[in-house]
Amino acid sequence: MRWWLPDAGSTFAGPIDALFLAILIITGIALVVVEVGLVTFVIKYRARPGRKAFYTHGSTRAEVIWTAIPAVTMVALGLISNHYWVLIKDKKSIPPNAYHLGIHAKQFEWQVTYPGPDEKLGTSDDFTVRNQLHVIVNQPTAVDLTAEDVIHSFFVPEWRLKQDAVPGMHIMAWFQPTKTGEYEIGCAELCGMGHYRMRARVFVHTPEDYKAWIAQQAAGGSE
Amino acid sequence: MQTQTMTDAMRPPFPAETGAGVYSNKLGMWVFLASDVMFFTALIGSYIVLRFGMSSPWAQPGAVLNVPLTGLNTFLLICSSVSMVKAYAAIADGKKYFLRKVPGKTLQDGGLKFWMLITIICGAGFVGVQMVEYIKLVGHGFTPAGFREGSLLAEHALADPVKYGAGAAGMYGSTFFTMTGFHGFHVTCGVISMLYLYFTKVLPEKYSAQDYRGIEVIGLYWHFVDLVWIILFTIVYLI
Amino acid sequence: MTAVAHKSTSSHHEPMSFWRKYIFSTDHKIIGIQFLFVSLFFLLIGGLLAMQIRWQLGFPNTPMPGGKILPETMTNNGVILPEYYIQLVTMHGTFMVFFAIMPLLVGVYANFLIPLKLGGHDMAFPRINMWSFWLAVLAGLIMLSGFFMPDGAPRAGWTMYAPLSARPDLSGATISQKLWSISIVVLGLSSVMGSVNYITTVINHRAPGMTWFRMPLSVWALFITAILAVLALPVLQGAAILLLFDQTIGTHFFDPGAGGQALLWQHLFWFFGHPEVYILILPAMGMVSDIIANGSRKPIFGYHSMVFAIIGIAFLGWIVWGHHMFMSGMNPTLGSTFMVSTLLIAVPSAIKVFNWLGTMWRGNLRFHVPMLNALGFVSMFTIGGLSGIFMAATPVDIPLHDTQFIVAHLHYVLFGGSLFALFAAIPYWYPKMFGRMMSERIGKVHFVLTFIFYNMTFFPMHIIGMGGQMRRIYDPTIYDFLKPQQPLNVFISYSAFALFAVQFLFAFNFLWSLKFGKKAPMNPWEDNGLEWSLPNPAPHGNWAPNTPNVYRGPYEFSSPEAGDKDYLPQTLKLPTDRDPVPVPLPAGGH
Amino acid sequence: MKVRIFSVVGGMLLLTACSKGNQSSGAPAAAAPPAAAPAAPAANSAAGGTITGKIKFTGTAPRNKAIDMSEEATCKAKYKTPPTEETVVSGPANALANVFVYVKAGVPAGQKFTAPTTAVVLDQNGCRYHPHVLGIMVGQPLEILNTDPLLHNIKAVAKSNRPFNVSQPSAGMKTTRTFTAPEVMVNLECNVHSWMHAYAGVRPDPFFAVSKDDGSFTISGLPPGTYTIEAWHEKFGTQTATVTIAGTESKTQNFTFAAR
Repeated sequence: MRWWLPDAGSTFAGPIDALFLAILIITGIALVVVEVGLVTFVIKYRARPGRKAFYTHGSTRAEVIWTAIPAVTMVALGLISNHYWVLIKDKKSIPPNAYHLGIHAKQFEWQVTYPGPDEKLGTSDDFTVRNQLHVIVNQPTAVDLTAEDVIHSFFVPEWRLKQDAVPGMHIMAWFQPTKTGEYEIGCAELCGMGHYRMRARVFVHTPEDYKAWIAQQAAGGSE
Repeated sequence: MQTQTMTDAMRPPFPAETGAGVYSNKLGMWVFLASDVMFFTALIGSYIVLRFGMSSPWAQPGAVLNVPLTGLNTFLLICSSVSMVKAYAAIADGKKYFLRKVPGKTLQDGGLKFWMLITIICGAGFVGVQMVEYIKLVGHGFTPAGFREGSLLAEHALADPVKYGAGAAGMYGSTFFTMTGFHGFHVTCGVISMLYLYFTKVLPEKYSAQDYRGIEVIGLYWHFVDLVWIILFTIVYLI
Repeated sequence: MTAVAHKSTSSHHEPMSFWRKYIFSTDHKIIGIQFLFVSLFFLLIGGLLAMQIRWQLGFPNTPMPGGKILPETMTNNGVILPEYYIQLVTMHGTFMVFFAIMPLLVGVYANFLIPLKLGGHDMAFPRINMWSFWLAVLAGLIMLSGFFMPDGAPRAGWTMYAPLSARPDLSGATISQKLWSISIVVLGLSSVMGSVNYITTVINHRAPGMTWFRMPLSVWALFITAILAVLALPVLQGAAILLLFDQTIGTHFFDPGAGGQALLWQHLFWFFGHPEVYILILPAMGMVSDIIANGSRKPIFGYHSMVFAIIGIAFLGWIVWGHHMFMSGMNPTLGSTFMVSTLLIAVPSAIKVFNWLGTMWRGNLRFHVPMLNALGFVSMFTIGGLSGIFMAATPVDIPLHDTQFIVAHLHYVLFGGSLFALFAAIPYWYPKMFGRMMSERIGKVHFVLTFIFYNMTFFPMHIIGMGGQMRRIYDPTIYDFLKPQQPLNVFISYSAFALFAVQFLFAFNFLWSLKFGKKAPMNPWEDNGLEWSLPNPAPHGNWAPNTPNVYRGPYEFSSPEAGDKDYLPQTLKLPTDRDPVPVPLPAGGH
Repeated sequence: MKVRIFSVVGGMLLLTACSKGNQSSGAPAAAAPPAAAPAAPAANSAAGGTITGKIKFTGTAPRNKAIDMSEEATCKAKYKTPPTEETVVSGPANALANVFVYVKAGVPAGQKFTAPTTAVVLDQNGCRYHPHVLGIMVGQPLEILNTDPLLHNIKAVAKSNRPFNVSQPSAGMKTTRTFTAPEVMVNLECNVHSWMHAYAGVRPDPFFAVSKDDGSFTISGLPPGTYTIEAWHEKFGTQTATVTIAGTESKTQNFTFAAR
C-alpha cells in the first residue's frame, strides 16, 4: 500500500515532488486554520439561552487581510511553478543532445519507433516495436507523440510524465530517466473500450544493454 | 422562442425598482441576443480557427459560391431591415393603417401593416433565395462533407486545385453549410414570429402609439439577424 | 397599462384545472417544485450508475449483484463489460452535471426563490419558464433513452472529447452519441430560456425598496449564475451542433484527416465548461450564505465583499478554461497564463470561506439541519478548493492530471459543495414549498452519516490518484503500480455503498414529510427574507395584486432595533422607516 | 522455411492439447469441421452431389510474421516455439489451408435454406483466433469464446452486416452473435492485439467449406445444376471454377494459387 507519489524515476520527479510537498504544506495550514476555526466557533458560540449574537456587518481590515494573504501566496506559487513548467514542457528546453524516438498511439497500443543503429529517425534502418519502450538511463530522450485515431495520453507515473497524443498533431515530450529498471506506460485519456488495457512496458537500460538490444532488434529480432 | 416572448408582450410590468429602465420584453430580448451572440461567436470562432489553422488554402471567393446572387440576397435582407425601421416609425406615430393617401404627395403613405408586410416578404424572399442557392450548390456537388465524388465541382477541383481549394474542400463545406444554415434558421424563426404577430396583433390593430412593444422587440431581433448576416457574408463569401 | 395589470394579476386567482395548475403550470413556485422532483429522480439515476462504477473498481471481474438482469451487451453473466463501464462513467457525469446538480440549484431555486425573495408576483415570462422546464425534461428523456439503444449509451466520457465522440466506429456507439448531442442542444435551449427569465426578473421585478445591495446573497449568486449560463450554454450548444453534424451529415470539424482539429472541441467545451463549474457552485454559495447568517443569528460578514467575490469568481471563470487542457498539447505559454488566472480564483474563494467563518464568529449558533449541512458545505468546499491548487500548479498537475485525484477534487466541490448545500436548502425552503417541515431528527442522522461516509468515500481517492490511478479505467489491477493500492479501492467502494444507502434516509424524510411532516409555522427559521411574509405554502401570484415594501437588507439579525427578537424582517416597517417610492416602468416602446 | 511452418502447425496442435475445456476448437485443423459440418445436415435431405478437391499453391509461401507476445505472458506460455501469424498456413506438398471455398452462383435464387442452430465456435486462445477462417450461414449463431484470462475485443468489420464490437475481459466469457446478410468475408479483429485476425464467410446456403491442413475440402448436398465455385484466400486472392453436378455424383475440383 503506497500513500505517496510513485518512486522517483526521472529528473522531473525532484522539483515536482518538492512543489507537491510545498503546496501540501500551504494548503494544509489553510485547511487547519479553517477547520479548527469552524470547530471552535461551533463549540464556543453555540446558542445558549440569554445569549445574543454580536451585531456587526464585518470589518474592512479583516477583508483586506484575507484578500491579500491568499493573493500574494498564489502569485508566488504561480511564479515558482511556471519556472519548472517551462523547464518540463517548453519545446526550447529539450536538451540538444536528446535521443529521439517516435511514439504512435492507436486503439489500443503504443507503437514505438526506434532510430536503429544510425541513431537517426526517418532513415531506412528505423524499426517499430509494439508496446515496448526501451530507453537509456540518464540520457535525455525526446519522443515525438502522434495518434492514429483518437486522443490518447502517454503517462509514466514514475517519471512524472504525462502528455496527450492528439491525432493530427506532432507533440514533443522529453524526459531523462535516472534509474534502470522496468516501468509501465498507461493511457490517461479515455480512448475507447480498451482504454484500461492500453498498457505498455518501459525498459530503462544501461547504454551497453541498449546498444545490444538495438543491434539484436535491427538484426530482425522483431520479425 | 420568439413567439413565446411575443405572447408575453402584453403582460404589464408592475411597480418595481427602477431596474434597467426598459420594460421586460425588451430587456429579455437583449439578454437573449447576448446569448445568441455567444452562439454565433462559437460558430464563427471555430470557422476562423479551422480556416487559418489549415495547411491547404481555401477555395478562392466566387469559385464555388455564387457571390452576385448572394449579394442580391444580402441587399434583400438589408431592405427588410429598413422596412422594419419604417414599420417601427409608423406605429410610433400611431399609423396602424396599410396605405393612405397624403394630400400633396404622389406616393401613398405606408402604415404599420404595409411596412411589416414588406419586411416579412423580404425575409421570406431571403430564405427562398438561400434555399435555391443550396439546391444549386448541392447539385454541383458541394456538400457539407466536401466535393461529391465525380461531381462537376470535383472535376473542376482536379483541374484547378488552387482555385477550388481542393485540399480544404471538406472543411469549406462543413463551415459554409453550418454557419449559413444556422443564420437561415434564425431568419426563418424571425419570419414565422413576424407572421404570427402580423395576424394576431398587427391586423387586429392591437398596437398603438402607446404600446407597440412587440414590434420593437421583434425589430431588435431582426436587426441582429441582419447584422450577423453582414458579418457572415463578408467572411464566408468575400474573404 | 395599470388597468391591464390588474386584470392579468387578478386572473391569478381564478381556480384552475389540475392540468394547468400542476403540469403545464406557469407559476414559478410549481415549476420550481417540478424541477425538484425531476432532478432528484436524475440524481438517483446518477447515484445508481456511480454504485456500478464503484462495484467494478472495487471488485473487478466479479459478477455484480443483479448484474444478470442487464442485457448481454452490458454485462457478461453479471460481470460488467468494459464498454458498459465506459457508458457508466459517461452517463454518471452527464446526468449529475446537466440533469441533477444544475437543475437542482438553478432550475429549482432560481425559479422558486428569485420572485419570492424579491417580492415579485412571478417570473417576467411565465410561459417561457414553463417551456424551459418541459424542454429540460425532454432533454433528460432523450439522454436516458441512450441506454435502450442497441449499442448502449454514449461512451466518450461526459466531456465527449472528439474525435472519439465523433466517430462511431471508434467509440462503438452509433445512435446514442448523436442522442447526446441532440439532448445537450435541447437542454441548452432550456437553460437559456430559464436564464433570460431570471436575469430579466432580477433586474425588473424587484419590489419597491429592494435595491441591488439589499438583495440576499442567494439571489445575487443566482443572478450571476444566470448571466454565466446565458453566455456559456450557447457555446456548448454550438459545439454540440458541430459534433452532431460530424456524426450525421459528414462534416469534418473534429476530423484531423480533413483538416479538422481535435483540440477545437476541448476549447469550445471547456470555454463553456469552466463557467459551468461555477454555475454548479455559485448558487450553493449564495444559499449557504443565507442559511449561515440565519443559523448564526448574525448579519453576513462583509456582505459587499461577498457580492464582489461572486462577481470576481464569475469573471475569472471565463479566463481559466485552459487549465483543463494543460496536458493536451496546447502551447505551454498559454498554460502559464491559464495557471496564473486559475490560481487567482483561490482569492475570491478564500474571501467567501473566511467571511462565512466571520459570520459565525461571536454568533449565537442554532444547529438546525440546514445550518449543519451548510457548515458541512463550508468545511468540504474548503478541502475541494484547496485540492484544486495542486492541479492549478501546472508542474504538479502533470502526475495528477486525469487521475483519481481530480475525481476526488471535483467530488469534493460538487458533492461536498453543491450537494451539501442542497441538503441544507431543501429542508430550509421545504416549508415554503409544501407547508410542512422535514423531520429534524432524521435530518440530523442523515447529515452525520453522510458526512462520515462521504469523507470515507472521496478522501482516499486523493491517495490512489497520487499513486497514479488513471480516470475511467475499467480494471486498475492489471497495472503493477496500481495493484498494491487495490485494498483502498475496495474500502472506497464499501464506503460508497454506505453513502448511497444513507441517502434513502433523506429520500424517506423528503417523501414522508410531504404528508406527515409537522405543519410549518409562518416563519419557521425566524428569517428576514420576504418569502417568510407569505403563508406556507405561498399562494399562486405571491403578494398579487399588491407588492410588499422593503425597508432593509436581508441579514438584520440581532440588530439592536429588533428589540427582544433577534431578527428583523425586510418587510417590517419600523417607526423610523419611510416607504420607498415605487418607480413605474416606462410604458410603450420608449 | 518448411520446417518453420511445420513447427507452427505442431505448436498449434500442441496448443490444443494444453488448452483445457475446448479441445474440439483448439486448433484450426480441428476447428474446420464444426464450421462446415453443421452445413451438411442443413442441406436439403435428398443427398445431392458432392464437390471435393485439394488446394495447393505454386512458388514459395511468404514467411508468416512472428508475433512478439512478451507483453501477454499467459499467451506466450502456450507456445513452445515462437508463435507467428497465420497468413499462409500450408500443409505437406504445398497444400494450402484456411481457404474458404463456396458456391458463388448457381444455387436457384428462390431456394431457402434453414440455418442450423448449432453454433460455430470462434475461440480466442493464446491470443490467436481458432479457427482462423470459418464459414457460417446467415442466421447461424457464432459463439465467440475467450479462453485467455485477459481482455480481447472482437471487432467485426463488415459491409452488408451490421458491424459489432464486443469485448471479453476475462477467461470463459461467451458472446453469441449472428450475421444477417451474406458476406465474403467479414473481417474479425482484436484492437488490443493487433496481430489477431480471423475471417468469416457468411453464406445464405450450406454449400461452403474451409480447406484443412492437407488442402482438402468437401462441399456436399448440392442439388443437380451448374455452379460457380469460388476459393478465397486472405493473401493469395480468389479463384473461380464452374462445376456441373448431375444427380448424386461426386466431382473433384482442385484450385492452385500462385504464392505472392
